[in-house]
Amino acid sequence: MLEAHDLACLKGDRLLFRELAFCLQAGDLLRVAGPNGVGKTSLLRLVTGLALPEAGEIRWQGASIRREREAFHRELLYLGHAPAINDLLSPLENLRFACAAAGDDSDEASCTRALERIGLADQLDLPSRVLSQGQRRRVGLARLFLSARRALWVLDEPFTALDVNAVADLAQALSEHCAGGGMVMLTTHQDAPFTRTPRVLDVGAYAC
Amino acid sequence: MLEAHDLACLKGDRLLFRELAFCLQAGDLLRVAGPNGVGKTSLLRLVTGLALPEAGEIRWQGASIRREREAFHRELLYLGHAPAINDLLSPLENLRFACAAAGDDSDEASCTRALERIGLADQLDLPSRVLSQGQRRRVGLARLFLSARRALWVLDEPFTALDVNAVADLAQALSEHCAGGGMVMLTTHQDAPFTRTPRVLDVGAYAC
Amino acid sequence: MNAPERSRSLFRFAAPHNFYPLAGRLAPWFAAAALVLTLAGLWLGLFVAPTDATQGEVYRVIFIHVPAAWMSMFVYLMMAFWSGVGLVMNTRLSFIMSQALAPTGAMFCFVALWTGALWGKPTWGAYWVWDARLTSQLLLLFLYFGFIALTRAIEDPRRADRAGAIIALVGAVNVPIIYFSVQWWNTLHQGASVSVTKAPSMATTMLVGMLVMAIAAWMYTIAVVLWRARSMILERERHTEWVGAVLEREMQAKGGRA
Amino acid sequence: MLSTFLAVLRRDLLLAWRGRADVLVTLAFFVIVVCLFPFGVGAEPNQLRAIAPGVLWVAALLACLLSLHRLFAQDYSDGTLEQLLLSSEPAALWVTAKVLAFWLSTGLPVVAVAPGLALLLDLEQGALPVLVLSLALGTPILGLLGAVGAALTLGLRGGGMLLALLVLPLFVPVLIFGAGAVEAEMSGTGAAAHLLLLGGGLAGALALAPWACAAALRISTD
Amino acid sequence: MLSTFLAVLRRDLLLAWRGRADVLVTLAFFVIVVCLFPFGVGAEPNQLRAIAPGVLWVAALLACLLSLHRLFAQDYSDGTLEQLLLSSEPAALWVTAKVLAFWLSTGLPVVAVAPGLALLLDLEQGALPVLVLSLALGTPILGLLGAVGAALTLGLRGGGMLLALLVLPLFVPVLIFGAGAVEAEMSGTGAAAHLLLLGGGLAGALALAPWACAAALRISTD
Amino acid sequence: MQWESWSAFWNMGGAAYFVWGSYGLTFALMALELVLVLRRRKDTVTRLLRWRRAVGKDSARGSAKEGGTPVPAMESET
Ligand code: HEM
Ligand SMILES: Nc1ncnc2c1ncn2[C@@H]1O[C@H](COP(=O)(O)OP(=O)(O)OP(=O)(O)O)[C@@H](O)[C@H]1O
Ligand SMILES: Nc1ncnc2c1ncn2[C@@H]1O[C@H](COP(=O)(O)OP(=O)(O)OP(=O)(O)O)[C@@H](O)[C@H]1O
Ligand SMILES: [Mg+2]
Ligand SMILES: [Mg+2]
Repeated sequence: MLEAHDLACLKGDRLLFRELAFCLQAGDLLRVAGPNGVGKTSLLRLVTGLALPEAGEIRWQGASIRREREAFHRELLYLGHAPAINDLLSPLENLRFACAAAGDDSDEASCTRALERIGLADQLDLPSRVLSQGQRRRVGLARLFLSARRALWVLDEPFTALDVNAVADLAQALSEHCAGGGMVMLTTHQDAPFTRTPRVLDVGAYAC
Repeated sequence: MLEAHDLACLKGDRLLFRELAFCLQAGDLLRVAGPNGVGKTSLLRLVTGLALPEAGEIRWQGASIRREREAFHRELLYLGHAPAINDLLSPLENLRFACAAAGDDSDEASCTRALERIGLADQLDLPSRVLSQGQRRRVGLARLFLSARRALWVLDEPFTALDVNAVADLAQALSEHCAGGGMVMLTTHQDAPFTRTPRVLDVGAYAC
Repeated sequence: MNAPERSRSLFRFAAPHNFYPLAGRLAPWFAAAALVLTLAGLWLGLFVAPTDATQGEVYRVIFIHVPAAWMSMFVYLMMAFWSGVGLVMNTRLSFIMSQALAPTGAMFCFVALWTGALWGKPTWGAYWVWDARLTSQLLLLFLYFGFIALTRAIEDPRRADRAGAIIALVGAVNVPIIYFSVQWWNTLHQGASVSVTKAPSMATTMLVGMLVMAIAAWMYTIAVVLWRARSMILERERHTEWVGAVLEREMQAKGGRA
Repeated sequence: MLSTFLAVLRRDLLLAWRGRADVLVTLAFFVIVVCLFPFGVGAEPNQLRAIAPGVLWVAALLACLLSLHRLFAQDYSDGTLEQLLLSSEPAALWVTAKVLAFWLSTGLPVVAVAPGLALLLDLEQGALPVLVLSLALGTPILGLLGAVGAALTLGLRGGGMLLALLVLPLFVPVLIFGAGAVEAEMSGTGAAAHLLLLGGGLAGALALAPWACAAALRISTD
Repeated sequence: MLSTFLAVLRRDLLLAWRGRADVLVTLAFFVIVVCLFPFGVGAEPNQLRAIAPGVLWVAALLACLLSLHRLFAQDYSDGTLEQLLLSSEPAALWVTAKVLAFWLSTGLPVVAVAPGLALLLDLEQGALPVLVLSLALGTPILGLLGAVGAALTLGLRGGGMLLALLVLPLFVPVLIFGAGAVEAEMSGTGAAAHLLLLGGGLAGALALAPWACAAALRISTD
Repeated sequence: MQWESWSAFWNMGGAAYFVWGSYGLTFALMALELVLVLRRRKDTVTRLLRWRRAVGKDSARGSAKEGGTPVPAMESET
């Protein structure tokens, strides 16, 4: 279970939000909503522990994520704006490294399957530099299919640049993860065909 | 009038499309469609003259754009994936430079108005580095409100990262440009509320 | 793709599909000529030419040193020439030629440096001195490396062609400047304490041997460049039908032999 | 025509001012390289004086070289370069503006601090004006030639280093005449000939390099 | 534990191999800087021999320094660094792997070609083994210290140059002992003391720098 | 003929190291270049043959797939 209490985030001299609190249970799909610049990305980075809140605390299974960082990170999958794709490596190499570095064990076959599943069967061995925007995005997202054991997925605008079929496919995968007892927290400005309508956390409501 | 004849585009080993042809009249809104990686961005870059086609020709008002490059570029506004925003400059400075470099004369007041119109009234003087994704996008798009005199707008995924209101607003602006006799050519995977449904050019139909 | 249009033009052999078989037919002849001339040159240089009065036997390095030094400079000029032709006429074959020349030129440049260094140790007492001619040769090697590194680093062949052409031309403009500046720099500093000794009256056998070796180097270069260009053409034109036909034939030839 | 030139010049100078940390750091690099030498070769004054012009010029050249990659890199990656190429003005024009702004923000400061460092290396005072003049004529040439290299290597993997490889052979004549001028002055031969050659080189580079650079930029963004 | 180390090491070596142009070009830079010196200071053999150890060491240091910025830059901008920091292994571990890969792909080649260049500057042959040994001990220290600097300056504006400014003072002792070792050998004093000090420095840097670097990375990605 | 014996020839008046070092490296490099060039041609041919086969196979597989990703082109239309 992920809980956030009384979070505040300060950027420059602007307090983006304060007293923001939410709680995520197994099976929850939470959509962080709000207009551009309201602080969605900032909130997600607080939740992953990559940035520190101005006030408040975030707990994972009851323990502060700052204190139990490693245990928390073992359960966390974060995909931010930057897709973590090296231009010189092929999609397959990128994916294998991403998994190995995160500590997921995954062999070539399962990585290949994940990439084929996400529609990159023909691009397995191209250098990632030449991929189209949507294809780059997909390489990053392929990790989702290899990280089912990680309970918490935090995704920043995962649907960007994806075509309609890919959006539907991804929404499906997210819904399945939740159905399997996982938790998903994401931002997006697009509508996506989730099987269950997600809970919405409107950051604008906590803005100052 | 913009015409393309018999275009082919080769990337590495792969011929993305061939014998692609289309024609854009004053008042047309053309949406280039197709799944990820089909070659939409590549097509747009051919049309702007930034890349050279493997075969075929593009004509503006009857003259090849390679021969009459300067005249064509005076009538063209292209906004690609990269937003052409310098991180150190404020949105206002970025916009003024973009206009000046393109040869549009625009004073501080009109630039400020364009930025306010697009919802950056509070961010006029922040360094662009700290803007959110959607806000960066908007800085680039603000040029649209200062380029009405340019007949042809070519936009690569302009709706990316924008929130719902901004999408509606932009669709409105594009429709107005067309209504005023301009031409718009864009790619997008999202639905946008245009006042008139755009013509669709499916690149997939020309794929090999 | 534009093959038919090109074949109608004046430069019939500038079309890769005409050049490819021509190169294939000519290259072995040049290679054979190179072999024969090299053997003749070696015989002249190592067995016929007399011992040098001042230098003894070391001078026999000259039979490869000088041809290599000449080649390295000619090849750079050829490279720049083809680059210019390519930029002006937009013929792909010109770019291919200039890129096919580069490795051979760099090789000869290195050979000139290496043999010069080995020659310098017994005659000057050091493998290297910062003499004008030596130095400009070293810079020429760097110009070659720059060209090769740039064209290799760019994956898109069209971009690689034209970027390489620009750097080759800029380099060619600079080669004379480099040569004269280096010469001036060196003479300003230390006068004539070191200079490349010229055999006062070169024995005719020596001269002939050197010329024969120089022509052999020419033949070798032409053969190697033609062969290299053939591979490059195949790669570049792999989308065309004529390459398909060529490959078919290759496969049948291989199958036939197997 | 002139408006694009001025817009680009103004913006690049503004950017240099915003990122003045960069400019200071180029300078600091220059200073540090010069100061490293006494550590490397030992602090013998006579030896230092003999190698001073060379060390100063090599350091200035390296400082220039290492800031070259940022001449177009930022504009390339954020798309500004595309936009400039879509402008209807001749590209050689705004390329010149960019190089000018670059020189004003990197070359000029180096020229300005060089005399101070020369004193540190115990260069004789009579040679200082020649040092400054040779740097003032030479560094713009480096900028112009370097711009061509920077344009050609845009977005390539080995970018910065490849750039170094491409342009260093071209920089050698400038280095020879620049350092040569100072040494000629010290040895009493007079530096006029060297300085004239540098001036001629500058004129030539100014006439040719912007066009080559513009062509290279079009190639690199294809 | 070891698996992250190996994964990072393998990937970075693979990347170095893919971008082997980079590696070659670092080398070329080293070679060219060494070759520039004669142009600057004149071609007198005695003078060249006297400054040879210093020039070689300064050039090696610069070559190292200038490739340092790409130690983390790419991973930072494409988000890989964030992902590595989210891994549950201690960061010092994979930092060490990254530095090791970096040294193997830049330091080692420099060490390998140094003797050849030394001959170009007419260094006496007896001093070559000491030169190689001092570089082999010294360049990893440069890599380790430099990694801390690279981590601290990640994503800052003056990046590359600021890095130079930060780490050069730290590099000076390495330079002094490294060039000193060669000079001591040439003057007949014997290089053992210098080399021992370099070895000690390497052990110390290996023990401390990865932790400092890991902390710096966390700060830079905040 | 300049030489009294083969050993005198190989000795080159004491300059064997320099002369044979030059000739040896030169001919080694030329031979290496020749081998590389000829092998490159063979490699190119086999690689292109494999490529064409792969492309051909791909197009069969691709058309079987439902409107999926576009298929690499095999040859141009000339
Ligand atoms: C690394 C060392 C050396 C380099 C890079 C080098 C370079 C060159 C070059 C570029 C040329 C052709 C120049 C021209 O035709 O104008 C040349 C010619 C020649 N070199 Fe060297 N050289 C080196 C060492 C030596 C040494 C040590 C000797 C003999 C003591 C030597 C003797 C000659 C001779 C006799 C020629 C022919 C001169 C002529 O045809 O005018 N070189 N060398
Ligand atoms: N130094 C600063 N001073 C003032 N405001 C700042 C500063 N740094 C960041 N901000 C503001 O903080 C906000 C950052 O928002 P964030 O990136 O979290 O937005 P977001 O909700 O993800 O938006 P988007 O939908 O556009 O991605 C922006 O509005 C930005 O203008
Ligand atoms: N060197 C190459 N070899 C093979 N395929 C390549 C090469 N370079 C690019 N491609 C392919 O060309 C296509 C480029 O497509 P482009 O960027 O135009 O797509 P797009 O239609 O804009 O897609 P998106 O919707 O994802 O933005 C991609 O499918 C890419 O995989
Ligand atoms: Mg955001
Ligand atoms: Mg696209």
